[in-house]
Amino acid sequence: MGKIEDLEVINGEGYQLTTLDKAVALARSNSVWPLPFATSCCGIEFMATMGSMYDLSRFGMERMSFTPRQSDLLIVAGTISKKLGPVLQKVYEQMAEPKWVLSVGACASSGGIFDTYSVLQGIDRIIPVDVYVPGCPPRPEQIIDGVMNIHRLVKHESMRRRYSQEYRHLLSEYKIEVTNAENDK
Amino acid sequence: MRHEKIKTTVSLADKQCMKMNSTDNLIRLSNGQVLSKETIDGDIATINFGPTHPATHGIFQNILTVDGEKILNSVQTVGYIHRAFEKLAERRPYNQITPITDRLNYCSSPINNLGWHMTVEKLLGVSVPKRVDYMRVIIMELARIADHLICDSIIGVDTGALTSFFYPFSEREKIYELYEEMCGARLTTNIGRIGGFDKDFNPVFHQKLKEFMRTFPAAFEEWNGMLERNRIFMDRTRGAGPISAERALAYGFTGPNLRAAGVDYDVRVMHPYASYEDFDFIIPVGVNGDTYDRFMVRQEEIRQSFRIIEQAYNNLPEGAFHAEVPEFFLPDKKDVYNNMEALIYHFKIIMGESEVPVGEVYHSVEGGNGELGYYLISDGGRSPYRLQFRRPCFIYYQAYPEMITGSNISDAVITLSSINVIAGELDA
Amino acid sequence: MQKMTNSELSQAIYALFGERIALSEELYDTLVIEVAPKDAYEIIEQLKQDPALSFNFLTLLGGVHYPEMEGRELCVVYHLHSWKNALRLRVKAYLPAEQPSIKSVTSLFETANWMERETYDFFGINFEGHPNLTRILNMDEMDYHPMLKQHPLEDATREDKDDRFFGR
Amino acid sequence: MDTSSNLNYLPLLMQVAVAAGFVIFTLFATHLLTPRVKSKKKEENFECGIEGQGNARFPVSIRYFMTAILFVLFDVEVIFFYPYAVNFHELKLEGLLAVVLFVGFFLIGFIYVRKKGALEWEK
Repeated sequence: MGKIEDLEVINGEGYQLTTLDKAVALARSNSVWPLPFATSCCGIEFMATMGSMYDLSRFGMERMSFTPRQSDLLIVAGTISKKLGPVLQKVYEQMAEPKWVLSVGACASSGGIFDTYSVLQGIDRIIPVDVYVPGCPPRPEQIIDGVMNIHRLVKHESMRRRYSQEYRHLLSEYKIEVTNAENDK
Repeated sequence: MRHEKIKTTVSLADKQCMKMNSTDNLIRLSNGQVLSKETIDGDIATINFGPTHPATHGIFQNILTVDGEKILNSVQTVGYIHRAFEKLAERRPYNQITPITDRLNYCSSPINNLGWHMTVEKLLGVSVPKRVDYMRVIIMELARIADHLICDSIIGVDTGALTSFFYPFSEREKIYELYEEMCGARLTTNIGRIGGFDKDFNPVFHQKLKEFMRTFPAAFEEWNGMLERNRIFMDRTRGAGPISAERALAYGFTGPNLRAAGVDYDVRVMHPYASYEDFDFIIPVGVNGDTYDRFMVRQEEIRQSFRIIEQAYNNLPEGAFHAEVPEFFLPDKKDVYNNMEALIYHFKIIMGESEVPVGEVYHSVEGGNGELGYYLISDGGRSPYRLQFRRPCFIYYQAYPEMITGSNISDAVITLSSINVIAGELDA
Repeated sequence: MQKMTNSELSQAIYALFGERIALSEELYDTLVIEVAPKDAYEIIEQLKQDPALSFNFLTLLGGVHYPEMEGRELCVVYHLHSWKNALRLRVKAYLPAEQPSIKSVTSLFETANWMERETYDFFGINFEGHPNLTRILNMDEMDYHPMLKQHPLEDATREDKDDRFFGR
Repeated sequence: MDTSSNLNYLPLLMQVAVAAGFVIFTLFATHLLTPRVKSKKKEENFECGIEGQGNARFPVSIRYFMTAILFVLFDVEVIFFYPYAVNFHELKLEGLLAVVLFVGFFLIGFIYVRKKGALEWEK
């Protein structure tokens, strides 16, 4: 959870001083809008995670958005075949920055037990992935732990990261050619 | 005078749509755009009911040609999560194919597992003791309840009743706990072994099953009462995506979708397996095969499955929980250390080298969506020579364009969730 | 009415088709008949229309690849099911590997449409008269038919599982 | 003009300032805070993941527009009931007459629309 204590803050009586970076990052980490790219068995386990028993919306993930335009976190749950590769790439590229990718399940992370001619052996071949959740399918607690890792990433990300050199290098590695210059707004 | 026909710049969807059956009404414009006649003279739109879409609950694609809200034609593309199950099954030994089968219809995976075990038992010519049959019936009927719970709650979600998703899901979690007691997994269960079960029902399973049987009817009726006589739900679902009995038969429908169209075909009754003939249960049959009938047939089947579980649990016979199938059933550790055959069998099972007689067999069970069949050809080697799955979702999803042509887009959404197409089973 | 047994069924089929049935045997309580590919269509049509047999339901249609059998490498298997007599029948038609083609039964059973497309996708068997014989499960750009025995299971372009480490 | 009258407009002014201020602040804040990474594929419209075909600017069927505009019409009509409902007693009979007349015109319009079949969805 977004505890205030572990940010470098100056605590006064009834107020806190922190950098804008930290405040915005904290706000973002508690209101991530996921895009559930649920294809197969992990999708049903993701439904169980959203169900009332494990309830992902306790962590600010209430609103599932199925358009990449309004989502920050791409949750890829299930097998991605080669036929689905371009679709996933397009959905990822059309998401607004800053964006994160959570790869749920062995199939999404590495092709899982389906080492066959038609399955993409892991989605990190076509899109950069931030957190991998092992399991086939992972239990809802594991998925929530993956989401917690994403929240930790979001909370400690500086606002300059998306303009940094290595992020641009990462994008070019995945053949995403960026058209705007280094840091024009 | 109808407003003057404006030259629309709409072009058809991508090459899948070009494969519409009547290619004679395509006109190629000067700028290379290909238009169908209707597009030019009417306000025909092409909407992509595509891979990532909240309403498809899975990964398949429909290119709908739409006039306003009315659907004129739908071109389907499937195979987006084709994982080559049949090729994979030719590489794995027999007892390792069970984890593949429970990823076919992952909403009710125990039915797939036990169906596969029965197929191999039929090939081996093994007859299992009565207790195993009753245990199998209990687990398969639990899986059927779980499958129908998901399908009917998704129909509720698509007609706007999101709470109708949360109520049955808590029941489904109880069924998950029962599976966990039996095999440790929630969804992809890999339950049982060829020839029976690896362990008997432990006391926690008995206690949880009794608890489930005590609380489930009330919780189910409460959820059912929300939807069944709900005015909005009935108006939305009655008459949505109808299919007649003849067309359903021609399209190879089986299971709840066929029974909703009025044909009472059920594999458990026509070819009883796992001693289903000992239980009495009725086969609910619909009248006009629309979404409301499919919903009601599934609700009634949940009640019938519950009755079967009660009968099976109340007179669960004593006896061994597995048959004498040494080449597939792991001997106990003390046998493995003491006598030679058990050690050899132990080694063979772990290395997957157990011999299987040559032959071919077709066995089918009543899955969550219809007749789930296994056509197994074995040449005696360590893995099947050819294993073909009869996947009900793949077979009846062909009828989807015919069911939605002429209806609105919102009807198409409910029809899709009411026929309960599971992507994993569709493109195995 | 009394349900028909397998033996009565085989006699009825012999009476109906006689020599066109190459082989008929009973495997695990299901009657299996082998027919020549060119007259598979009429046999299935007659089986469907015959009032006494009435095989009105095509349960499954699929292909099998036997690379070692000369001239009969590819086999198309039809599983018919007669609900009147609760009997199953398996009709097999063997095709050579060069130009495997057989008449499509889509006009008899709508359900055969996708099953034939899948068999074409997996084995390359051409079904004449099929409305839209294209690949259904695999990518359209795939050039080979994956279920044939000579093709490997794994994807040829993967480089993560280095054969040296897996002892292959 | 005595000052007391425009004093009690102050809260209204503050209310408007806060509302407008919030809108402008969020617009500019998001513009400043979010990083911008543009790419060609991102500019294309989203067609459920596959390549888009044609463009979306085409004449949508008239029924959508008809339903929307009729809703706006009758929704605005309802707004006039609020002031009437507040001072319902002072306006006595002629007030009631005016409102009935007002609603009557709309009713005639509604009946005409029903007869013309503008609200039927299927042709």
